[in-house]
Amino acid sequence: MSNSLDSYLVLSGLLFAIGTFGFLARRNAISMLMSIELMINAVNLTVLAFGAFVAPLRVHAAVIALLVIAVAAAEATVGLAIVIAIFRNKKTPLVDEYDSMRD
Amino acid sequence: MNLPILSLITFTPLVGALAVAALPSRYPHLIRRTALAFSLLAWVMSLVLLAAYAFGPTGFQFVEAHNWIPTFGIRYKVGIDGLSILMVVLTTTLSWISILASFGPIKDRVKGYMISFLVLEVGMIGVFLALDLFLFYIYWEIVLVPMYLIIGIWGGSNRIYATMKFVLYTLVGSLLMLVAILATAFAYQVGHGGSWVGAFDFQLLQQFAASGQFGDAFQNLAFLALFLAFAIKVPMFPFHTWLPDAHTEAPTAGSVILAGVLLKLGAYGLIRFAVPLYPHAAHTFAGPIIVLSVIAIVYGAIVSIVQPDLKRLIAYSSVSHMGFVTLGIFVFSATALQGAILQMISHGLITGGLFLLVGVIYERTHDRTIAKMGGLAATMPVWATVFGFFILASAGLPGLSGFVGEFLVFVGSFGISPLIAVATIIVMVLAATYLLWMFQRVAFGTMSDFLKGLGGHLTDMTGTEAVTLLPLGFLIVVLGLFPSLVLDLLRAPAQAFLAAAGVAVGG
Amino acid sequence: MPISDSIPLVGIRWDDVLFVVLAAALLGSALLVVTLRDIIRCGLALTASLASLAGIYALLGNPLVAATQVLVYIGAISVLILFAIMVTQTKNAPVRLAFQTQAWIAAVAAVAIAIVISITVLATTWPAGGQRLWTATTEVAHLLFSDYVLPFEVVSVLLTAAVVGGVYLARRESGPREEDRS
Amino acid sequence: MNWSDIGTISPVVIAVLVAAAVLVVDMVAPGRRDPVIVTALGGLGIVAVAILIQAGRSGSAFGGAYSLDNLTVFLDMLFVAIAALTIMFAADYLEPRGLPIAEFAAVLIFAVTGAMLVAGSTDLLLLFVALELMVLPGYMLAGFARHDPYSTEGAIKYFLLGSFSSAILLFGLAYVWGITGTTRVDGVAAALATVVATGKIAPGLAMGLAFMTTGVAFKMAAVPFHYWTPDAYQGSPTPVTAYLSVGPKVGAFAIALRLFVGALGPLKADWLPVVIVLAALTMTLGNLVAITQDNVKRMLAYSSIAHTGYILVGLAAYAGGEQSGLSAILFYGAAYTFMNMGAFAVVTALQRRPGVSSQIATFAGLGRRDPWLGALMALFLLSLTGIPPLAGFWAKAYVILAAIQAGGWLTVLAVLAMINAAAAAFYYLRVVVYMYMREPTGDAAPSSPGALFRTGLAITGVGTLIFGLFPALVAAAADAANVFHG
Amino acid sequence: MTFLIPLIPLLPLAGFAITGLLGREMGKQSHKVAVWAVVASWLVAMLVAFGALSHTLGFDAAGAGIKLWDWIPATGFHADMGFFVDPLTACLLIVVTTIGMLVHIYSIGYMAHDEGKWRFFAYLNLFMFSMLMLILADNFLLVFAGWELVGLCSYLLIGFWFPRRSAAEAAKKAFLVNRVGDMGFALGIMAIWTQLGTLNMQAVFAKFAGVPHEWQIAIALLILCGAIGKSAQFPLHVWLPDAMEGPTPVSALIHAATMVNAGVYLIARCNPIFGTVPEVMVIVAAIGIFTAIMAASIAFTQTDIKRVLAYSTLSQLGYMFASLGVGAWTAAIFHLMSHGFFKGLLFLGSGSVIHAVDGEQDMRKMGGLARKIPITYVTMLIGSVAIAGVPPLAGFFSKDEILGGAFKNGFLWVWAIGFVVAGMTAFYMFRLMGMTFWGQSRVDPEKEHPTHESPPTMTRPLILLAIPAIFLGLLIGFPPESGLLHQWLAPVFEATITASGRTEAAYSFFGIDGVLAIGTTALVAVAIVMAWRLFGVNMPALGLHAEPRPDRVRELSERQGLAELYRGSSHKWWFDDLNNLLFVVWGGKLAAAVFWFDRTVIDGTVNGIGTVTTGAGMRLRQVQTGRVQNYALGIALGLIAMAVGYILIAVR
Repeated sequence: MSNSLDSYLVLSGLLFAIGTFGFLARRNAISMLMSIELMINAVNLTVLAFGAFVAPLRVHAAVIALLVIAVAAAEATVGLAIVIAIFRNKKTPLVDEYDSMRD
Repeated sequence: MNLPILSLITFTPLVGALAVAALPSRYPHLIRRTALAFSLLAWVMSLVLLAAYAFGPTGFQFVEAHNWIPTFGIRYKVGIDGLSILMVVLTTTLSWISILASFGPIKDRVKGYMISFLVLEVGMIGVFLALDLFLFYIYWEIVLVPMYLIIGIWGGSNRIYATMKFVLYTLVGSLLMLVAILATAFAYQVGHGGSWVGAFDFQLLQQFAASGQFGDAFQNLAFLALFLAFAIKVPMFPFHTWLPDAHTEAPTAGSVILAGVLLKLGAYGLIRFAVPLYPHAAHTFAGPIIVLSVIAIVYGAIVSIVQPDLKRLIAYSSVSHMGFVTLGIFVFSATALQGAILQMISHGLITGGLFLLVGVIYERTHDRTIAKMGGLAATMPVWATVFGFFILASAGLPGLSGFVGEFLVFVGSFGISPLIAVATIIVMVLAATYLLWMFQRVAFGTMSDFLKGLGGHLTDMTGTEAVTLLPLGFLIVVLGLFPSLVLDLLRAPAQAFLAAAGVAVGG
Repeated sequence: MPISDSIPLVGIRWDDVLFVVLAAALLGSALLVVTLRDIIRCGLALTASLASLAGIYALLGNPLVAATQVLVYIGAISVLILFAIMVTQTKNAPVRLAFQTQAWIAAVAAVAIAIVISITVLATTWPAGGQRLWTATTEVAHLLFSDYVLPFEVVSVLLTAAVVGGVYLARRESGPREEDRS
Repeated sequence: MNWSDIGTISPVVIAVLVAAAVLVVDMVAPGRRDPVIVTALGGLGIVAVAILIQAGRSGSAFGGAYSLDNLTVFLDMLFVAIAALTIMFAADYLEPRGLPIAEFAAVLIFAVTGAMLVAGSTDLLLLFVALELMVLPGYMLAGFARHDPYSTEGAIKYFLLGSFSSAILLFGLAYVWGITGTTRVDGVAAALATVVATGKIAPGLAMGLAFMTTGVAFKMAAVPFHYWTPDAYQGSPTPVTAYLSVGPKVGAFAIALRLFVGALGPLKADWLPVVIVLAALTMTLGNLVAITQDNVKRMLAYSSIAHTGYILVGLAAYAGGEQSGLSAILFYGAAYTFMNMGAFAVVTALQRRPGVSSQIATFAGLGRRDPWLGALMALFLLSLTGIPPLAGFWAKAYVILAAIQAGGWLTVLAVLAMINAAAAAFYYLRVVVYMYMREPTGDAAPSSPGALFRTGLAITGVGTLIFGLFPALVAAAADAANVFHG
Repeated sequence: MTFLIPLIPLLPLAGFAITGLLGREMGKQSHKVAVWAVVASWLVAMLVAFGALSHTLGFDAAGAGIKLWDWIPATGFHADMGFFVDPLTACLLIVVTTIGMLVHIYSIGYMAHDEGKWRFFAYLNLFMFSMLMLILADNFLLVFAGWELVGLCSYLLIGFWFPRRSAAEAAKKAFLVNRVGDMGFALGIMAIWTQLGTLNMQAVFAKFAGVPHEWQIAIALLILCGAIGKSAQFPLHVWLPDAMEGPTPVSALIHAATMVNAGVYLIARCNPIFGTVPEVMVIVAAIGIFTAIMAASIAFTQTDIKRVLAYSTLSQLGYMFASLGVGAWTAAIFHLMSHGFFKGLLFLGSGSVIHAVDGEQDMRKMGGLARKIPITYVTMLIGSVAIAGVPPLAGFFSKDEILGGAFKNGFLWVWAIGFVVAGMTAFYMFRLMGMTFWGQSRVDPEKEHPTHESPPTMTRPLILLAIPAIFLGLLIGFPPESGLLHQWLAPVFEATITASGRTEAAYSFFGIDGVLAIGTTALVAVAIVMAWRLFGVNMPALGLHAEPRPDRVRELSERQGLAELYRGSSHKWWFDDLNNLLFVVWGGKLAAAVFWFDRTVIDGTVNGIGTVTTGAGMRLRQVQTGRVQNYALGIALGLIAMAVGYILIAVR
């Protein structure tokens, strides 16, 4: 099982789906941010799984994963800054209450 | 003569517009006169052109061609034949008349108005001169904007609805036409080994079409697109409902140009482009189009009878009168086609005059409701007489221009199928009904309470107003008695049209 | 003395056991992240799932990434998130629903995505060997600074930009509070 | 990495340095406006020069990760112009609101650097990273008026959905990479060509394609992935909206060119139907909803969705076998940049004084109150409508022509596009109606913008006109750029 | 001398132009130009007519023409601007210019006090121009032009007193009903062109035999249609009585003596056409004779003096049509001429009467006027005797030729009805005379006192017209069927008559013709006496005196069997009501319905598209809830759809 690419890919798929669910279902901005982190990690899992099983991709996978982690960090920084900024304005972290612009 | 006279005529009003734009808006009189001067200049030049035009030979004269967008073979190419020169002269004539007629009524934002009008003139002249399909399209769209502004800014109370309807309706048609034009050029390009050279050139395209190289299915689609665009502009039943609204709300001069020239753009497009480029499709759809034209003629007249508003009545009568034009085009008879073109001109003169006359009344009463009028023949005898004259011209009285055009269409279509003439001849009575009844209610009888309430403001026509109407009346009589002036010019275009249209039926 | 590859009695490979345990931990804690009511616990669950993932990375023969995962994610991002949670917690706010009204549809959509991914993964024949490969750190470093030097530099610019903007946005400052009606 | 590589990406390097210089200048002279603007615009000027020096050359750097070709030059110039115009429009807007120009300019230039990298990247990983560099600053710019609830609300929506879509895109990229075994665009294309040659494509690849398409469609704001657009556009400070409506959009199409045309080109038969459906949905929904809007910013947001639809027609035309579809995309991007930024600039001018809304009523009587501003707005709106001889008309004509040349379903799409364009006239002209056909209401007198702003307005106006009168100028460049390294 | 022909219409046209443009400034003299123009025209016309009838001055038996210019030279269509004069034209010229001139002179007095006198004379001149163009035209299209123009003048003149609502209504009605007929005429012209390729009359007649028979019938019917409209034959007769709203000289000139004859003229002119289609000739005869008796029956009971004359005109025109229909071409023209003079006389006389009683037109408020306006009385008496058909006045000869022609050409039913109508004519004319001139005065006391004879400008034309009313028959109609007129018109009708296979039997006073003439005369005498007995007579010179007996009239009108007829007659057989119902009520409803269709269905569709579009936009914008999670869900669903789509594409 642990030597099959399929199982890792399915695992990452499940993680991605869980992240998606969290993103769709949670109300709190930070919860949604965490869900996105789960999804990005699912991608990294996919990348590393490919790297571990497809010889030519071996080293590339690690590089990609590292860069993705860095991008995720940057994304998280920006996201949290925005969350803090809007919290100052709206006094609530619940994203579904940010609906002053609609239609 | 290498003078680019066509371009000069086209861009004289543009120079005028720039000149007006440069004038400070606190001198409205100066602006008005400048605009008039440039429109008169364009008019004089168009008359010179008419004088220089060689009668007789087929083909285009004074052709100018310059590369514009070589990538696609799009060129600035203009030229005239008997049809276009008439339309250009009609345009320049009505333009200065309209500008002059606006001197009094337009008091607000004169500068913008005059710029709009001059740009409008550029577009209209350009449409009639363009021999490159793309150029034609561009002028076609240029016409739209100033008219949109003229109705929307200087129009009546419901002007925004009317102008939006006008623009949207026209745009739907013209954008589909753009698709068709591009497709046509592409078909030409494919037929010429992928070279774009000449792909938008009307003359080359027509040769291409004449050699039967546009497929039938393609022709049908392209023709329908062009037809829709032109039919909306004409406007043909059932695409006509923008017209009453636009006419009712437009300022007087706007209505004059709308009826006098803009409606002709559609008919011109049908004659110049739609039929010669897609002859097979034109024959395929001729039957339904004739039926629509007949419906338009009778329907427009019937609806006119019950109109409560002077302008609306004239607008619906335009639907009826323009029905003759489309009918005359699609029966494919030289007689009917000449009649149709004559009808285009005479409708421009007559309806233009009628709108000017309604404008005279509107200036004084600020109302156009027929029911509120009455007895004007007693208070404004000169106006009533002139109004009566134009009404009779509109009713197709022999000896005036309207009669010749309509009769030629009648005779031409009678030769194709007597049924058409029989179905439409009733309009002789219907037209007289709505026109005379309207005239009776407005001019005859005793003065209405509404008019009495206005007191002594009902002065008869002023000198300026008379000057605007005089040339129209003169031309109506002259063309009624000596239609050969126009018919001689039209012989060659009519032959060319039939030759182009005849391809699909084997000559 | 090397430990045998598989569990002696059952015959299941140790790797597989480890994988199953880590996968279960990963999915379980991920589920907790998206379902727990208390957002602080969510944050802790996230840390747990990221840690499990680091284990899987190690299992996949990528200790460098696993280490980075621990350092960057658990060390930095999670802490950042927990910090943000602290900042944005409203003490006096009543207990509110953690889930949107559309949670059920979201669940269906997520399941659908999971099914789509799983089916396509299983239906695809991958050009893959059946053996996990080990990745040496030096190779990674070499590649990173040759073929991938440009993305690497770009990421650094990205981080700079994020810091510049992030600091500006999150900075507490008594500026004019002009509300624009947009 | 060697000096020639640095030379090849010199515009990008210079751009980063300019961003840094802006921050340094602000540190040296805190809160001063003019030095920052001079630095930023001057720096962008240098970047432009650097780009122009490269014009006509081609080559690649960093082992094929970055490629310099006509497309790169064309798009880079466009991005620099966007950045410069945005700064010109922003200065007058930010100042009365007490928002710092330095951070704004720096973040903006970072974003544009990302966009420029996107334009030149021929490596999937670089493409993703560059994309993030392009959009992340965008999120921050959207929330730049950080005390304004609308601005921050728009920003968080933009950010959350943007990150979501980035994750989706990344997931797709991972699969394509896993299947093709390379991140280089040409390598991917070569691998996919063999896949196509051998027959069916694997389900895994199809899924990767789906995720990637979704991600890119989101960045373009194609329906049904457009949801972020209206809210982010409406909430953002208006100069930012101007930037967002063109910068990331053109960037997204740059991705489409590099990724779909370059890397996924061999699969174009597979993604063609998807693009057709997206294009049809996008322009129709964008226009239909735009018709109902009373807020000009929001209306222009929906209209930008519709324009995405038109541009997608060009992409579809390419996939349908017509190379000129790509020129059409580029021409459209350039024309759209000028007319749309111009339109937003007029909105910005009106909103220069804080507290002025972008409701359509604000425009009432503008033609009389400020004839020049009104005339310019009318020009931009007519161009957006597609009235000749303005830039927007040629843009549409190019796209339609390409679609017609491709034939088949694309002809239908062309017709649909034109019907849409007619419907769009309704809402564009509605603004003209307010400007010229209604009397002003309230006190919404525009405060006359500064010289810099007026220069920007003049550039957009002249651009809209020149592109319209002499489309061949841009068309030639677009044609040159339609064949690129990929 | 053919170059003089254009002068005949152009002189009045010039008069119209001058009077129309400057008339208002000319004030009291505004009639001068107009009158002199017509007088000059009359002189030229007489010269031309003399030439044409005597085949001198450049005219030959077939006539002569002059072409002015190519009027409509289109490809595939051609019409000239040209004139042609032959004996038939000449006869019409005599009637039209003479009566026209006299009416002009008469109008000087009649309109002396009207503010719009200049306008009136301008219109009259325009009418003269139009009418002359109609009869002089050498091609059908030009005839049609004149045809329409006289309709226009009729419109203008009927509506001359436009503030009167009834005048305006009547004017419109006249124009519209005429146009109904004109539609047919226009179609006929088109048919002629498509069948023959020319509109020149002589050319058409020469080639007409070659046209397929069904087209011959169609063309004849269509021309007949036009003639019916202009000559107010059933069923298009409804406009003529209403046309009496116009000033009386107009009634005399247009609606009795000239314009209404245009239909008769047209059919006579087209005798080569009608001669080839006997089946249409029967229709002509039937319409004519039916109109004759119907109109006469209505004239019995009308009380408005001008309306009686109007119905009388209808009736007499019916005679002419009947005459044409039975092939008595010359007789029709003969009656046209004689009727033109005596009916003109009667109308002008009635105008004089009305003038005398200050505008009163109701005969029940007249009576005993013979003494007060003697010249009018005498001249009108002459007219009445002439129209009644008392020998040897003009009406006797012309009417007798018609009846004789009908009888001898085998149209016994036409003769029988015509015979009855002759009696009816005499009766209603003497009813008119009795009610107006004899018996006791019933004039309003207020108007009684100033009653006086009209000025000489009015009475002199009466006298001048009375002369032909008396002598015309003897002059050109005697001996019957070989008189001067027959000699004149022989070249015009000979060919047709020969082709029809009939030779006009020589008139035999002591044969059948004499019997018919005596029979008719006897009937007329009886009818006159009946009228005297009922409505009175007072002719001391002849020793005739009888008091009117209104009670007897009332009793007769209420008698069983007659009451219904009386009611029908006095309601003009309900034609106006029928027209009102058909065209005003139902036609109005139709137009309103079509307009409703235009607004709701066609424009409704257009606006509906707009509404649907906006509605769709409104629906779609609700997708934008403002909540990020909803958006994300949308993206996720889109993603799933996209994935499914791609997978489907991949496995297809």
